[in-house]
Amino acid sequence: MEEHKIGVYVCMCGTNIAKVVDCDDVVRTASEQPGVVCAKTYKYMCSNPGQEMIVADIKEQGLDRVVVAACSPRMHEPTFRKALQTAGINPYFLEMANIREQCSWVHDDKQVATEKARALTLGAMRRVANHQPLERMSVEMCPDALVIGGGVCGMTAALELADGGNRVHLVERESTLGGNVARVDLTAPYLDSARDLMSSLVTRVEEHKRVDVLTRSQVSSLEGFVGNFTATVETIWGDSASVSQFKVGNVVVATGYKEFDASRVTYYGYGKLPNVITSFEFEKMLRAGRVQMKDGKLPQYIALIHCVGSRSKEFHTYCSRVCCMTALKYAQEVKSAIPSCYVSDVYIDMHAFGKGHEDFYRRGSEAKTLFLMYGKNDHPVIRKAGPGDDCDMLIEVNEKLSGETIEIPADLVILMVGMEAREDSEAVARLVNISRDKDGWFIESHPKLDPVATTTDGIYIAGACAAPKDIPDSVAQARAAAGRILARTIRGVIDIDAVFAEVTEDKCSGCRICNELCPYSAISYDADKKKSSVISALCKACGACVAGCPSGAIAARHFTDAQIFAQIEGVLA
Amino acid sequence: MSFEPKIVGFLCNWCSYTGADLAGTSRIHYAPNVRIIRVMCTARIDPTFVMKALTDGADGVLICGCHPGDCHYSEGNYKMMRRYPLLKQMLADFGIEPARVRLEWVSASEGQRFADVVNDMTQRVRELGPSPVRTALIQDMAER
Amino acid sequence: MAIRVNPKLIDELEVYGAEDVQNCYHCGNCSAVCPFSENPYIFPRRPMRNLQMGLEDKLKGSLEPWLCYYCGECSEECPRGAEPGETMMSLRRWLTAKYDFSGISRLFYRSGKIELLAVIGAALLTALGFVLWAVLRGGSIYSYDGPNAFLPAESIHIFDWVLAGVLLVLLLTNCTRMWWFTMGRDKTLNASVGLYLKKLYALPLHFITQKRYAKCEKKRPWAVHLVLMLSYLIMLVLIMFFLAGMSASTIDWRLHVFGYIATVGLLGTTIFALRGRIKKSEPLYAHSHETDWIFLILLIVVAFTGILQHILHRAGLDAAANLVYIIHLMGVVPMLALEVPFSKWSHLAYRPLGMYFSLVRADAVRRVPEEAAQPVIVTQRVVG
Amino acid sequence: MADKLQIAIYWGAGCGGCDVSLLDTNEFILDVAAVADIRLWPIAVDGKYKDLEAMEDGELDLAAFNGAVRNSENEHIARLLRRKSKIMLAYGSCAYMGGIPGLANLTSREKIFETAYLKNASIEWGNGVVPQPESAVNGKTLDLPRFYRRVYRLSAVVDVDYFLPGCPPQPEQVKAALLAVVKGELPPKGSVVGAFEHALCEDCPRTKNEKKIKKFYRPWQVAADPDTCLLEQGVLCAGVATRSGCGVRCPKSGIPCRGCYGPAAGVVDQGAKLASAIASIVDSKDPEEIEGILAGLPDFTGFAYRYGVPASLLQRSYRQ
Repeated sequence: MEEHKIGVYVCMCGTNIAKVVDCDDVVRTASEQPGVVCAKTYKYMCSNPGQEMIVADIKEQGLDRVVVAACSPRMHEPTFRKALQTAGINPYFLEMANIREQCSWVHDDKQVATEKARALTLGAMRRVANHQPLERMSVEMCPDALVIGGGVCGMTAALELADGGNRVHLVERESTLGGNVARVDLTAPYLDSARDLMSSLVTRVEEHKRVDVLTRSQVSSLEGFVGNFTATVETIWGDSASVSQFKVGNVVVATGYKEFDASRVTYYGYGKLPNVITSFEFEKMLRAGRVQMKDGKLPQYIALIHCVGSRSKEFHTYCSRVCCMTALKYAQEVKSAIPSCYVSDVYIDMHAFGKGHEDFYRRGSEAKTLFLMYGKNDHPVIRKAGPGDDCDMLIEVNEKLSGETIEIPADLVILMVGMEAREDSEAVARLVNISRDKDGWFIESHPKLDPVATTTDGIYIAGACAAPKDIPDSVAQARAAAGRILARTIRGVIDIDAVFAEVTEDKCSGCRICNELCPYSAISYDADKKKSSVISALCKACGACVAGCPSGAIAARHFTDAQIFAQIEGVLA
Repeated sequence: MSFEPKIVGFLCNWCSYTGADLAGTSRIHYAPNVRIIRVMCTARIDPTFVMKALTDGADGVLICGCHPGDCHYSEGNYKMMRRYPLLKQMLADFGIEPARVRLEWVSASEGQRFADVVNDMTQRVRELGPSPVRTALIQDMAER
Repeated sequence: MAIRVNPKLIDELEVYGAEDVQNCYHCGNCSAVCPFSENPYIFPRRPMRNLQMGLEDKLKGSLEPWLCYYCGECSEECPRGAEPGETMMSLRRWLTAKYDFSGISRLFYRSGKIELLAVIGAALLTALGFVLWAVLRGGSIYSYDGPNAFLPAESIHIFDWVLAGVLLVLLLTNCTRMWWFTMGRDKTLNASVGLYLKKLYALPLHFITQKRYAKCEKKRPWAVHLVLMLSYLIMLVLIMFFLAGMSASTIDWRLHVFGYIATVGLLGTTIFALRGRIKKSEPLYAHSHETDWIFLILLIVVAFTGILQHILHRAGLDAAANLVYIIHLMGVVPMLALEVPFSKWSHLAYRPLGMYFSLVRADAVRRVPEEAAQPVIVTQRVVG
Repeated sequence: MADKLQIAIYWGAGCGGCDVSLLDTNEFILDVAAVADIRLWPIAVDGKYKDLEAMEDGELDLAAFNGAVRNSENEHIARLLRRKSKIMLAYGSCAYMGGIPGLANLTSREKIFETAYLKNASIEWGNGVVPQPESAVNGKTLDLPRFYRRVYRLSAVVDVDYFLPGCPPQPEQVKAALLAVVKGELPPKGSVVGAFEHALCEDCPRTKNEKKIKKFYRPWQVAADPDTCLLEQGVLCAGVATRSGCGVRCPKSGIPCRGCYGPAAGVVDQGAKLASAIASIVDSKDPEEIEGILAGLPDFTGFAYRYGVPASLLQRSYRQ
């Protein structure tokens, strides 16, 4: 193996790494390794000065391989690859050692952590010596986009894209656009009508000449890769169905959420007690302008119960984020509908984090809403009231603010049901090849720095399909996703990662073991030559064929046997 | 001091490596014995890697991938799932204790689970003691 | 057993002056700054919570309102403008109404007009009564004292004693009800007679010194209140025992000096209070219920006419003196007859009693097993 | 005589098949004899170790060593030959990878002695004699070669210039190799000669399709279609992971490849690779079912490493 000039850069990440790992020691051991020209530590390697230092060293000392021992490569690999590029060497001559997430943040014994950091860095050094120069390829980027879901989020994304000049296919499963927001009366905290909000949006979408709306439709397949997807959509016409197919460059998944099924909660008597209803059923009443009990009487007492299906071990542990403000909205809508009506608001915590929310809470309390706090694992219990009582039901609560066990009179109980992932989220995830978290929400490529992209290039997620969100957040994400897509389609071409599998033709014996292994059918077999080959644009570099090839004829670029062997030797040296 | 095993961990980029990062960002502390090597998918993991690690002095090898059905490449982890029993069989025939090699499913959201797996595996390998491979190969040399 | 919430109570209390209680979100600042809030009497937060939830029975049984002197610090510290001080004041009014068996006090508090009419009515009746009585027994408007005095001191003296007796009965009845609500009916207490006697000292002590009030950071309200209190006491003693000497034509300095001091005290403090309520200078003056006004006005009228008729008599203008005396009585009678048992003035009995009971209760509670004791709530609203 | 090639042929731990394979070159061997002096060939030519020891270093042009290194004698001669010869050729799969004798590495020396000398039906009971390096016989000490704890491939003991795979190597390949030496047209040191880079399938006439396996069969369990890939038919065939050069003899005659030519060029561990490939195409996503299907591969390790345990990464058993 030819000699290399390796530069090793150990990041202290402020104190994040330095407080546990003895960075100087790592540098010392690194600099003793053959081929190491320079080894340095720095406070923040990812900062501009940090990168400039690397660039300078590459130029001045003619480094041709770089190891950065810092945070997870999932965080900053692109950053440092760019640095190498600026310095004029191939970006793939970089290898990172993850000594933060997988070392300094998870260990406290300084000596042991330092030893591990040394090993990881050594592994990276041995590996990088085997790196080969790789070139990114670029392919045509189809400007058209596919938006799945015709709710407030999907429509916004579609409009943004269409206004940007791209053709958009908007696919909606239902017969009408609008999604969940269309089921809502007023919106919190400014109490303006959701109906007005939606109708204007829907008309704009339907009239837009670059948006082609497909209602009663579902995407049945999505083939290809970023910039070159082929989508197949099935549309139901009464009892017949038609199939349309079109090419798109990017996809926005805005499939939204479904409300928690209150009948899963036994103790609130939903379905048994006639006057226990869900928030969405109440929205129906409000939209109809008739707040009433089952028997048509006007309720004198209304109780709102928060966190139904949310923030509990048995159902969902997360907070659905919109219910608190919705409950306050009900309190105020009820007061204006039936001034004589008393509203009790039974919550675990009042989450009023958003813009204008605290004021909204204040208005709620000024409207004489009786706020009562129950314990997370000590839910209220509803029972039918006796003949003597002036109410239909009684809710027993261990009220935390007073420490009293109280019972609240109620004629109408509204269960603030949370949000959950749609049943078909798994199918959608498979369709567009993205992953889901334990609750079924789609996973973003980075929760903080890249919240609308996914691990599959060209697939974006926006709105409540990724996690519970209110309208402003969903709209913001919709526009963000659209923005990302517009920014990429402007160039007309798209760079494809240089990491993929390739077949060394004269080593391939044509045994065809690999053919079956590729999930993207990226391997084609040439019957005349009796050889298999990889269509690099389709390849996603999983390496199944590489490990599967019995004659070592397939190499995974940037994950070659040699590179991995070297890393194994390194971490164990 | 007690024996501290060296364990090589092959983690898939999308679930388990991310899960390990999550353990980091959540500051979940665990045993420092695992040296992680990132592969794009468990499907890339060739039994050769495991044997290589053992001959190079690893006392154990941990393989982590997405849960079946959640693979980023939709089916990659099934390839590993199929190779694993055969690999274990071969290692057994070479007289290597089964507990030294382990396949676990760890998703991107299971930082805690990753920590638990590492702790548990480290403990088991610690109980087994050092891997015989390296020392035996050196003895062989001495014999001649 | 769960206690039934009554969301309507908060509306009822509004009439008594508690207008902002619903704004409270239980941060507990009020109870933290209050110099009087200490285990087992945590307030204003707890009473406010009970009020929000409409736990009427608990409120009726609570002594906390009487332990509060309305220095107003809680209201100043409250981040939500929930006016805890005023809420405590309103609770005192509400409790006064609850203690009163006759329901009169409830009427007064619920409508200032009714009280005003009652006062006016009583005043006119008094005037009519005395004038008729004087005329019938042939008293001369031109003579203030002597054999045919228009309103001879000795008869007024008798009248005073009768009135005092009646008032005492009324007031004591209400005090007994207070005891029953706050102490008697509470089965968890085992307060022996011995304990009641042991703590009895508190009653006169607080009644006379107002020493608790001195614990407030602001001293002035306490001073004012003390002066008013003592002046009134002096005046009461003079009138009940030395009326003859007071209205005698010769000045007896050993007696009159007290009269003058008391008068100055009464006039000064009432003027100060009125001024305060008009300018809303102090938090405790910020909100004025009708009953507050009526009380002060009566007080100042009585004090003023009291000294005025004395001066006129000294000046030898007996006729004028008699007229003013009538007006004086027109103030005194309703003030005593209505304010003492049924309205604001009743607190002169309820507050010391409250403190007395609270001491007894604290000991009694300490003696009963833990689980029966009231829990101390320190929960605060968690802001998400 | 100096212009003639000086050749030595030796057998270590082997079966003699390699020597026979030389004779299989038929009259070609006479041509060899014409151009070369065979200085040592225990199976065919008379010669003593002392003659070998007497030679000058590098006196030989070619030493073809077949068989593995099992004992001290094998190693001693291997070292001698290395010293005396310009070219050291590992002849056949045993010298190249350890071969069939190498399978002994999956058990232990003690077990072997036990089976061979103690618990063997064909031996006289009770005398319990196992070979000793030294034994006293009426006053004198006899010594035997030391039986090593394990088997080694030739290259583990001495520096080898070329490797000629095969069990045994095919005559055509042998000729080609010898001719190359004669002509002096030698590939770079360390090359595998007399074989190709690619795997067997390329030269296998059977048609191949995409592979998915629901059930494995032993060769005798199915009447395999002669024209399609045996592996597709569930018959375990090592061809996919084996270097081509044999002329596809076994599959052509209906027998699955056993892998005697060793791994394809660039593959580190033949058995591991074979395992990886075979398992990958098992047609199931259910752990139990997978186990079940793989259970159709009895002694897979023995099969996958039939010719190469000492050449594998793990090299030997570690059972205590």
